Amino acid sequence: MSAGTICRCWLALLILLALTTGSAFIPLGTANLFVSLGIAVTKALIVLLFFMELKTSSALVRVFAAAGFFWLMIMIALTTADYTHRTDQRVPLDQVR
Amino acid sequence: MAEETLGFQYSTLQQERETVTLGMWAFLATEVLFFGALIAAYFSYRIWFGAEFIAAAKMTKVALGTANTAVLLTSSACMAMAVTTHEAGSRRAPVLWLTATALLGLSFVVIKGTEWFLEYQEHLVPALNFDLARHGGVAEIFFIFYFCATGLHALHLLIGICLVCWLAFAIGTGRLKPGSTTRLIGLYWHFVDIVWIFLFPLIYLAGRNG
Amino acid sequence: MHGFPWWPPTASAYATRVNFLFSSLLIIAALTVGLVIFLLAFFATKYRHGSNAVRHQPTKKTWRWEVGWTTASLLIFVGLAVWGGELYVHLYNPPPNAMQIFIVGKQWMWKAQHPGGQREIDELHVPVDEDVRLVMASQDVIHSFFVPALRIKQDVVPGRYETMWFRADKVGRYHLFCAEYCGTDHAHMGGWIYVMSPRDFADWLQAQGGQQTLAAQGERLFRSYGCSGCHEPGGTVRAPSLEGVFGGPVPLSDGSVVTADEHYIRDSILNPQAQVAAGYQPVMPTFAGQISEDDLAKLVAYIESIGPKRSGAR
Amino acid sequence: MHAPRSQNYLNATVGIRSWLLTTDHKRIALLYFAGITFFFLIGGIAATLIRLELITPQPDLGSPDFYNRLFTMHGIIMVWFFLIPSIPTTMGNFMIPLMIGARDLAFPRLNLLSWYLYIAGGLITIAALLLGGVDTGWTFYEPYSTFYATGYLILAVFGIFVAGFSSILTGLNFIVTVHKLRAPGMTWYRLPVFVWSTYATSLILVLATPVLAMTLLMLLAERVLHVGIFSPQLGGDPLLFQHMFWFYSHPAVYIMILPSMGVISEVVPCFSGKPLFGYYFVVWCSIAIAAIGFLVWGHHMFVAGMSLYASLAFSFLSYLVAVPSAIKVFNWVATMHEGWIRFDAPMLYAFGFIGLFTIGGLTGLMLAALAVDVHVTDTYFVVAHFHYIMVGGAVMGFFAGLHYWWPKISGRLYPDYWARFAAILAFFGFNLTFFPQFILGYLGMPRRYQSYPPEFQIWNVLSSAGASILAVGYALPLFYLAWSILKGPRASADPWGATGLEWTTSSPPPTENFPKIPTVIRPPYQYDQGVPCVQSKDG
Repeated sequence: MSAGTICRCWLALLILLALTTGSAFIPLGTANLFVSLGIAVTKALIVLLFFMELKTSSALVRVFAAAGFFWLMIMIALTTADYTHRTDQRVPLDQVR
Repeated sequence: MAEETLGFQYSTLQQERETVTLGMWAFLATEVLFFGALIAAYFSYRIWFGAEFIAAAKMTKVALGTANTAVLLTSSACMAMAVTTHEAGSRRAPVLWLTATALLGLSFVVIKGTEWFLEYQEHLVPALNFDLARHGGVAEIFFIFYFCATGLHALHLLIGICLVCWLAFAIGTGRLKPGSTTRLIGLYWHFVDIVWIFLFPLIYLAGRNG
Repeated sequence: MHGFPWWPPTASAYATRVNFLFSSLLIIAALTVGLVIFLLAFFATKYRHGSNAVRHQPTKKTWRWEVGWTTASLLIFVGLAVWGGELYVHLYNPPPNAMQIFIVGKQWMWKAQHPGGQREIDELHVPVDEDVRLVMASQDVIHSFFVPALRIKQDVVPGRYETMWFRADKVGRYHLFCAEYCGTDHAHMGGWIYVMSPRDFADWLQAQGGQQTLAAQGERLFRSYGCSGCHEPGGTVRAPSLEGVFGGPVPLSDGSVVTADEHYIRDSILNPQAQVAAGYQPVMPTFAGQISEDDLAKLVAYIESIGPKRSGAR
Repeated sequence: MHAPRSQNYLNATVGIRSWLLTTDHKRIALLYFAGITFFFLIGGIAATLIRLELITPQPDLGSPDFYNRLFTMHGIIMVWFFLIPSIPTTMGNFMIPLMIGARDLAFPRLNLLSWYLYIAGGLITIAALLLGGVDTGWTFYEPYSTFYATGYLILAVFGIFVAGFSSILTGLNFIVTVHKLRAPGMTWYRLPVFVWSTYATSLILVLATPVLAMTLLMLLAERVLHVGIFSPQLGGDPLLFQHMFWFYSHPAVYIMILPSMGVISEVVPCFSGKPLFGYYFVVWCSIAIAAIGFLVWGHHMFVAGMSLYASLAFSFLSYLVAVPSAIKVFNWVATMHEGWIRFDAPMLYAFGFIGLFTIGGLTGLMLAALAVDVHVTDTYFVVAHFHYIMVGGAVMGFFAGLHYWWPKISGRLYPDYWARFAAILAFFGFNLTFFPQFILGYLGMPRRYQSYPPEFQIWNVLSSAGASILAVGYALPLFYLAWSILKGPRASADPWGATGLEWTTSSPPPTENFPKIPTVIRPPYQYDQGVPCVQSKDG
């Protein structure tokens, strides 16, 4: 990996950081979450592909790198699927302290 | 992690190199799920509590958080430079880049500590001095998540700083020839960076839009 | 000893349907186990080492068998999932005019409050052939309200209401258990459900003495906690009137709409800032920590009683 | 170079240091054997006391708190310190390098570290249990575990946390080893099914255990700091704890059963003298079980207050995961068709496994049917079901593997007569112990009850009687295997006439496993008319 690539990646990361922080203050409703998560995924991809050299790694290493994220998606998707469909309401129990 | 002597269970250096790389990635997959469990809990509660939970996130220090993100991203770039220059056979350059990485890592911890201190002054630390009457229970849950996530991340970063310092020392004294070790520690460092990349929008940017 | 009991009493139409599903599953399971054991025994005998049974060359086309039994299992399994799910959905759709009983679980007892204000502990008296809906809360840890004869069970999670309904169709005395481990006397947290004929039930209600109805007790609390100061006409602070609210939609200040059910009423008492009715200020203080589960149930019953008239007898 | 027969991994070096500091996967496997046996004994003693207590409807042996501590101890020890490490760390550790033609695992020192973490975690947990015990049950449900439980919960949970890292490192080691250290010619489809299923197990170990670690950390934070994360005092949701706990603990069931399925897939072809029927299907079913196993955890929460739609989805997914298990059973049975079946002890255990696992799996289907689950969940029906899987399945598989590979591990033969007797005894004892519990469950007897209504007594008495037979069945191997080490006849390299690389090296194997790394030329399980064809050639 050349010093130039690293430098370009670094600049891209900082620009994305500025973008994500800026976008957070624009009122877009729930879209804000998805914008900021989208930018986070982009940043993570830059780090993964270039800094962590996945771009030049074997397919096997890439599968290993993806596996953790894939299983995490399963966990988040199925857990939140429960919460988005709950019909009852949350109520605090009597304050213990 | 011997560099020049081949482990008896391997037949080629290439095989050893690929094996340890794979091992590191498998370890990182574990770490993804470790932090991921916390993030899954975050999303569940974000849905469960709705606006109250997001409102609590507004009490975090977005300016310090953004600065810290920049610091950590820069440290990752330095780490990448260290790996590249070390593999090119240089001895001085990687030591300098590693020193920069460690210093940036340390400044991240210092900024983080400042944030924690400010939050302490605002009575936002659960179990220590959280002002339940002022901020409410949901905010306390958010801050429990916040301290768990940033605390564990800082712990990982401290381990990383120790590894980087050791690495700089070993390369500087000439005990470590170019090989897998630098790359593996680099992978770990970048991973800690990625965790922060995801924690940043979830902690600092939630609820800034209104 | 009590002989060999092998089937629990069945005291509702729903329980009969569960029996039918379970029996069908049993038959499928028994057939499958029988087939596997028969094949094992048959092969083990016929093809034992040293027997001179004919062996052909190894079969090459194994995939036909594989596709066959994969498809067969898949189809049967999907059918069973749909069947089990259909019955389960039934549990989540209580009939509209069920008699409503509040249940509070605590370490280690079940407390019940009837609409007429009658209270009992570790026992529950209900009339036969009438829909009964239980609204359950826990004061401490997770408990689970389990009546084997009715084939129903529901965990009671602290911090919210859980509901469950049944319609017993056989007079008798049935076990009531706590099925979720809850500490030292978990095994003793239970008692009996008495399913009674309408007349016996009326007598029993009578014998419990002339308490005020649950709603009337709730009304008294409504005044003693000061709710009426704001929520009734002429109050010092502008707050929504609660008459006719129950069961209907409530527009909230954040634009969403919720149904004013038990959950919402309870939530609004304990955590009023969370869901503020549209057009009102979030000025109501929280009552968390000041009202017990028993009193909450009474308040909910009162607000329900001043809701729109429910059709039919309660 | 011809090493003398007596030179092998057991006597290559001597002294306690040479064992405690060894990096040889075979010696580490033996260290694990010692640990596993110890914890199985402790868990077994707890089980014995539980069954003794339940003979009568009243409390007999002690207070309710004593009983609560007893079943908690039984669960914690058996799940985390026996079942989860049982086959992978012992037979997996010993056999994987031998079966793939490698000299060791990829990271031998990490392997030793895993053992120390396992022992450290185990001792910490035992200490907690001896100091005063834990009364939460092995599931640690919130909010009971944080604000209501008494006892040494923090210490016990910390011990499990430490042992979790042992699991992760073991899984990581296996995955990397299988990927990178296979002998020349050992393609993926020439791997024995045991290697495949241990690989699938390792995937779960690596991907699920960290979630448990985080869940336990949050539990500890909650208990130590007295703040509510999952408990409702601040508005938290106890069900989130259950989600996170079962995301690990349901796949953990597959951690227990998959390696056993692998063992059975070795034993059945060997003693049928036939190739495994549907090798590709069995292999991919292992992977499918590991993958789909992550999607079904919600079936532990059908009555817990989860949303209706989540319940329906989880029920459907639970049926899906049963398909690959069913396929495996059919394939094992089909393997015996037109075989040359021998009835040595490992095969008897395999017969037992297939029967008991089938019953366990089918009752699992009943539990996945939502309306039935509402009635029988948290009753003895569930207890019986998971014992059929974990004891009838996993432990039977453990003994099948132990008897199958014992000559390779120890270099000695055991008395086959006694081994068959123990297998049959364990099978009958097991069924007598756990079948009555299905009936108890449908009758409505809840689990974790020290005292129960008197009409349930007869089935409990039968169950306890069966447990005493089962105990004898499990204790017998201890004696005749110990005898075989001292007095047993020496084993040849391949006493069963089995294929597989592990049988091409001497018994016990030399420290470096193979004098020369073999080249593999055939798929596994190449038997012709009951006689093995050679799977590899030297050089």
